[in-house]
Amino acid sequence: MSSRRPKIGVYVCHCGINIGSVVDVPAVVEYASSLPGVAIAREYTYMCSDPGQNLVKEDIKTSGLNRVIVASCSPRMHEPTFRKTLKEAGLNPYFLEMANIREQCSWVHEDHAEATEKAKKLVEAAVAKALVLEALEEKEVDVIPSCLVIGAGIAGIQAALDIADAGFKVYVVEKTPSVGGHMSQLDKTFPTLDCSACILTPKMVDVANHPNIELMTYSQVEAVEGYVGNFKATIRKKARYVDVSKCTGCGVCAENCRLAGRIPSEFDENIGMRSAIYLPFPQAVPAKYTIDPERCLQLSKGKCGKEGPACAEACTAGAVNFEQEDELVDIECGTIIVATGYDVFDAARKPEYAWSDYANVITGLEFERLVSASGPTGGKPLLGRDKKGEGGYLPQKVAFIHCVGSRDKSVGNEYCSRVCCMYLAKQAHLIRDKLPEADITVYYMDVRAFGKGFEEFYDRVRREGVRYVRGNPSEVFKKNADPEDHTLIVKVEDTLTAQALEAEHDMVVLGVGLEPRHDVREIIDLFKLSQSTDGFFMEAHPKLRPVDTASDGIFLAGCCQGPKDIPDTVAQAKGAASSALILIASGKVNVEAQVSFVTSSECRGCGFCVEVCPFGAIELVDENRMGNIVKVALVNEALCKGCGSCAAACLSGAIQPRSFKDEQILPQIAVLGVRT
Amino acid sequence: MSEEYEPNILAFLCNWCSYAGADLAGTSRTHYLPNIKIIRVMCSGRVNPLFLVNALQQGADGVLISGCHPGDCHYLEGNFYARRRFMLMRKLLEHVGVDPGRVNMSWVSASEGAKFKEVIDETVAKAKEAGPMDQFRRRQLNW
Amino acid sequence: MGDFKFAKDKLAEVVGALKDYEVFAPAAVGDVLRFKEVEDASSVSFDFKNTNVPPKELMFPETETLFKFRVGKTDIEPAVPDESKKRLVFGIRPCDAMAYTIVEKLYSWDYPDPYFEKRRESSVLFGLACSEPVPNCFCTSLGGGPGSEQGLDALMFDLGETVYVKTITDAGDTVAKAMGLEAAADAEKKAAAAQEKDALGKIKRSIDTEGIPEKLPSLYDHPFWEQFSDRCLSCGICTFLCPTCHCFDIQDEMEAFDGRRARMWDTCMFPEYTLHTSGHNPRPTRKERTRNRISHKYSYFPEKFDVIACVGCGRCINYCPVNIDILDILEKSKQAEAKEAKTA
Amino acid sequence: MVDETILREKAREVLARDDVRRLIGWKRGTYGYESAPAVLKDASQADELIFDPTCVQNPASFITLEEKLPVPRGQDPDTRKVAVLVKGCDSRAVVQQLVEKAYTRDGVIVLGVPCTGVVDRRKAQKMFGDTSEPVMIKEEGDKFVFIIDGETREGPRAELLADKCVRCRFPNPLVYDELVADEVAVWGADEFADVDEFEKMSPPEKWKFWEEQFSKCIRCYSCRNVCPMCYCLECVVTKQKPQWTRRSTDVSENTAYHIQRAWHLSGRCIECGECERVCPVDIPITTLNRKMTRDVKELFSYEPGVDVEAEPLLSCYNPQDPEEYIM
Repeated sequence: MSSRRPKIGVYVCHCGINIGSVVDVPAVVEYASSLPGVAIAREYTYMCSDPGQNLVKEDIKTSGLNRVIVASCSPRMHEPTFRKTLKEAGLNPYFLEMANIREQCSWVHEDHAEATEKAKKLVEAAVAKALVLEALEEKEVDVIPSCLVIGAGIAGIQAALDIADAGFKVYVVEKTPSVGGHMSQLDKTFPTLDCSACILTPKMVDVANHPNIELMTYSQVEAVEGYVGNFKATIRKKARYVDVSKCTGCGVCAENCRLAGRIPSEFDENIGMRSAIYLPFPQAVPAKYTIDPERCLQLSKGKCGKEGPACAEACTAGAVNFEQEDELVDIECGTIIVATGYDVFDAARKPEYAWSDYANVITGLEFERLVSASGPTGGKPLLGRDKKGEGGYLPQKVAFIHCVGSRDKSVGNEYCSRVCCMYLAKQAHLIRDKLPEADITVYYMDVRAFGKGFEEFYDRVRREGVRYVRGNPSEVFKKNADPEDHTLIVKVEDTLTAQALEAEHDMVVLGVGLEPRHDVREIIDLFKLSQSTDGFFMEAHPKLRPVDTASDGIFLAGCCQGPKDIPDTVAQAKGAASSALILIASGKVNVEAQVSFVTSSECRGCGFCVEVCPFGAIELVDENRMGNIVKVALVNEALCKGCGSCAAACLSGAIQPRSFKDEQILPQIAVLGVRT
Repeated sequence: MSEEYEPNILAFLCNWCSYAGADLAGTSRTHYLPNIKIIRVMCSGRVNPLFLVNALQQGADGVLISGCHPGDCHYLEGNFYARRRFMLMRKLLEHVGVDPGRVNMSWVSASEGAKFKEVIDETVAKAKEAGPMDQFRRRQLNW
Repeated sequence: MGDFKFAKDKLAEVVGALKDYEVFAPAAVGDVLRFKEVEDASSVSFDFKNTNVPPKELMFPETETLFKFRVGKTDIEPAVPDESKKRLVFGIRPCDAMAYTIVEKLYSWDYPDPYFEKRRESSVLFGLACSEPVPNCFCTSLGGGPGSEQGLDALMFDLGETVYVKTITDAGDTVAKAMGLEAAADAEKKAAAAQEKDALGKIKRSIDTEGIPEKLPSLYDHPFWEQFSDRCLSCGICTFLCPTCHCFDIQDEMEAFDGRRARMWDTCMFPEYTLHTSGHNPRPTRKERTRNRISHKYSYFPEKFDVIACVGCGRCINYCPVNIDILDILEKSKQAEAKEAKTA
Repeated sequence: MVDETILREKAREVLARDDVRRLIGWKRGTYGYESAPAVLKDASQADELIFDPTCVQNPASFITLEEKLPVPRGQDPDTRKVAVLVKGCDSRAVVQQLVEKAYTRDGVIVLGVPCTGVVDRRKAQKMFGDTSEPVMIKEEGDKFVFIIDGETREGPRAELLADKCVRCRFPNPLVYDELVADEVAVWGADEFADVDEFEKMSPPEKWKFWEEQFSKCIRCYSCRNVCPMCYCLECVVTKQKPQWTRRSTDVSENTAYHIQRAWHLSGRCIECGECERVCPVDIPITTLNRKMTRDVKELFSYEPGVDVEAEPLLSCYNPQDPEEYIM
């Protein structure tokens, strides 16, 4: 095919009026037909439509075209589409070249004449490159029929269960001692008011018991290498200092811990207390205790009381083991799902709301623990308890503040966190439910009740006597210094009445938003992911590939990709599972065809490329050069991603990325470099 | 320098960030000057600094290399290599008498369509200031 | 032919008098001299020993377009030099003029080369006799000399205040008259003869070429070449600067769709010179290439054209950065025992 | 001072070894101020070796210049070592060649020659004129003493030293198996004043300067071929597919060639100055290289050819690399 004389077909797309209204398409077609090697030049309204594609297929079949240029939208949009078209017509898909005359021409230039001239040049450059395009072979590699799921919140759990239910092996790695994630901390879920724990716990148990799932809690991925279908991951199982095979989860150890009730519980958002040896929460899965090595006296100070560790003493199963060490486990998997979740916005970054100063200013997540039946207060919204958790008062005048750390450029978060409007509405309802007499005010910028049943729920809450005041509070401060007086002043302008208010409340709940995990960088480095401007992981395409990443075989699920509520998270998790399953079930995957190759007769063996390659895809190997043994570079095509950094490092041009070879780029420069 | 002079800029954009950023500028209908012609490469690390020499020889009045922000490279490190290479190539060209304003580099992410326009505007402005780059043009261009 | 003279301070006028000719003379860029078309007659000077780049480029330019083409089109546009205008090469040294007589033999043999021939035919050569040979001059060993007339149309002697011009051909005579030169007297002729004799005495280096052309083929495999080739850089200095080296390569130079086929100086010292498409190279190392350069000049060329392709200008010795000295090679070749060749 | 008897003795020993293929050093030239690189294969040739202020060439260039013939079937390739005599500056080439894996450290025997500077042939020619007889040069304190056609002449060392020697910071070899003489004191310093001076020109002035220089170039590639770092099997400059630079000699192609050459030596040039020395048309080639050397040092705190363990400059990066012009 490639040895034949180039016979190029040029197809210029009108894209409705998107291109045609600015670029003189017939003029571009006429110009294209004058270019060397161009056998056919046509225009069409929508090249990407079936009739458009059929035009190309017909021409390939009847006129023997062996190169195709589509001048239309961005190749990032439709390159795969037209590659498929070529393939279906029996032409190697890499004989396609696209000229981007929409995103980078008709949509950005106003002057019709100039845009037309530019379009001509872009087509000409595409012809120049098409003349030297080569057929590439798409190679298949086997896919190891398994998936590694990072994170065991609801997203990770759902994805893991779906894949496991389909009959394939899943490794679930969770950083904390228990699965469950943020959802397990929630009391009720909006708008249906299902009990969060009730709907989540069965899934948590399933994930632990599923025969196809290997669950690794209190573990972290240490290293990942390989490529789609063939990943190798090293997982660090952190020492729990408790032999999980012996631990029965009875809890005697925790009761006997010398620090029992003296360590703030992360699960309870520091409102409740735990021991140094602990179960994060009663329904934790696995129900195995873990020793916090930073808090445990024995581990951090080397000494626990005069008699030695009380937990070990108390454990009749003999499960406590202070000698336990981290364990490294190597696994192989074909696909990876990243479901690392989110952090809630740190309210201390909005000092005007005084969260750090007053105990009765709390975050939404703290509120969840406060009203949870399994929470530290047994579900009573008690404020102002003493250190032992005794006493306290029930608030009478409760305020909820929207958009804390969301839609707020001053903290660097321009985005909407999507869940706060509804969770605050739900929380207002819960207060109404628990304290029917309470005065409840919600301070909001906008109320976004866009989901199924949201608007109805919002309406219900208002009808329950929750007052919505449109205004973004500027300050929260204490009315007076009296420690017995809990009254807070919320300073706000009611933007509907243009009235400046100083409202009195005795409890303020901050509707904190969702943020990327603070340690997101580690995950990025590990899995070679990219971030969107908001800092969440970037999907391969915001519309059409919302669960894929730029790295083949790695998918996203849940809030690590962006804030979303539980149903959306579950839906995305199912999407990610389905994407992973496509690879796993088919058992084969095409690897990048546009990889680098070495012309070994030109290679001087300096190893510049080896050092530059970010994927370790190149090595120096012995070559017999007419009896003399020399070192030359060799590319592992399965590891190569085709970035081409090697080619720019190579002095002689011996290593080149296919489809982006020097001899394919220079003709483009030759065309586009000329000033018109 | 004639009033009519409209510089020709050749831009090498990485597929994942800057080319996508340019696409976003298009999707957002951000208007910019048509002086710029884009060549897509997979990574800014692919851009051989000698492409610049070639571009200037072919008649480009300025060049732009644009990649992902440091740390965001789709291929992890390509833009770091590119940064080193072009810093040096720029210095070398400057030493030979090529106005440094002709050699530009930027970090434009897939979400920075607006920044892309700013980068183009600035690149064009600098090339305008430097004047037409005729002295390096291939002597045998017009056959 | 005639004997003429002019006052040296009238040099610019003499050169400037020729309206119908394109005049080429040595011009300096820094310390480096090569022949250039004279734009300002007052820049012409006799104050030089010889040009770095020999005037062969006037007949055989470094790069020459043969034809132009466009991809996909079968018609081509040939480029033939327009040499209707007469050219005067002014101040060429006798050795470089003699080199034309050698190269000419090749370019008129077999397929006459229109490019070289046209230029050569339209050129009138006004030589400048040498009074100060450089240390590596050895023209006398090859039948030339500071006052050699081979290939010239006229020979000038810089006698200090006066320049004596001896015309050798009709063309030379015509130009001398067109310059408006006055007749020379015996005094100038005598002074010129004395200067030539003096210059001859200043040529220190020499080689007896007797027997060399016949012997070299017997040394084909001889290891003695390695004494020189081992330090050879494989660069083009010796050949590009040689007035008799005449090899060219033909390459296509292209834009995206348009191009030209051009020929350009090539040298047998580059490994690519003999590199076959298959990857095989019959002259794979510098040994074979060094041998070829010397053998071509001193054996293959005389075998075919009866003349050694060297004029003893000394440039290859002067400019070789690793002191590969052709006289040294020739001397060693004479000492080398042909039978040793088998041991290589 | 290097005692040539000792130098020859050491060379003889090395050449006598069974595992040594050749030794590269210097020998007397055939005329004038020339010396010649010597490639010796037999211990009996050791007496040809010299070391004096004419020994300007960099013998390390000839390690990588060697072309290997195809090995006949059934025979083993010659893997014997190459021995090389190096001055301080030359040794940096060996270091950089090792960094770039041109050969392995145990593939070469390096005899270090501490050096007090060599004479610039062009400067000597200007001062004393030319001759067809070999000239002998000795260093005596701050003078060079010449014997030219049997006559003794003297010239100040400072005026006759090659430019690279004036600012030499590495008179003693940085890598060697053995030194043939005692180390000498460092006399030079390099503040890159010449680069600063050049940079005072405006871009158009610079371009004009180079246009004139590059217009002289005949593309003989001696500057490339002599360079100890230039040993690609196929150089991009002469490559046909693709054709980066055209073989036609005009100011555009010549300029492109010289930029390409200087670019490829960025972070690799070890400042032996051979490129400029060999140029038959006197192009100040090192002016380009020195600019890169200075900038590489300033921007990346990097100096090639001093550390065998170093990573090649452009095959590594620092996340904090400067990027002041990047938009």
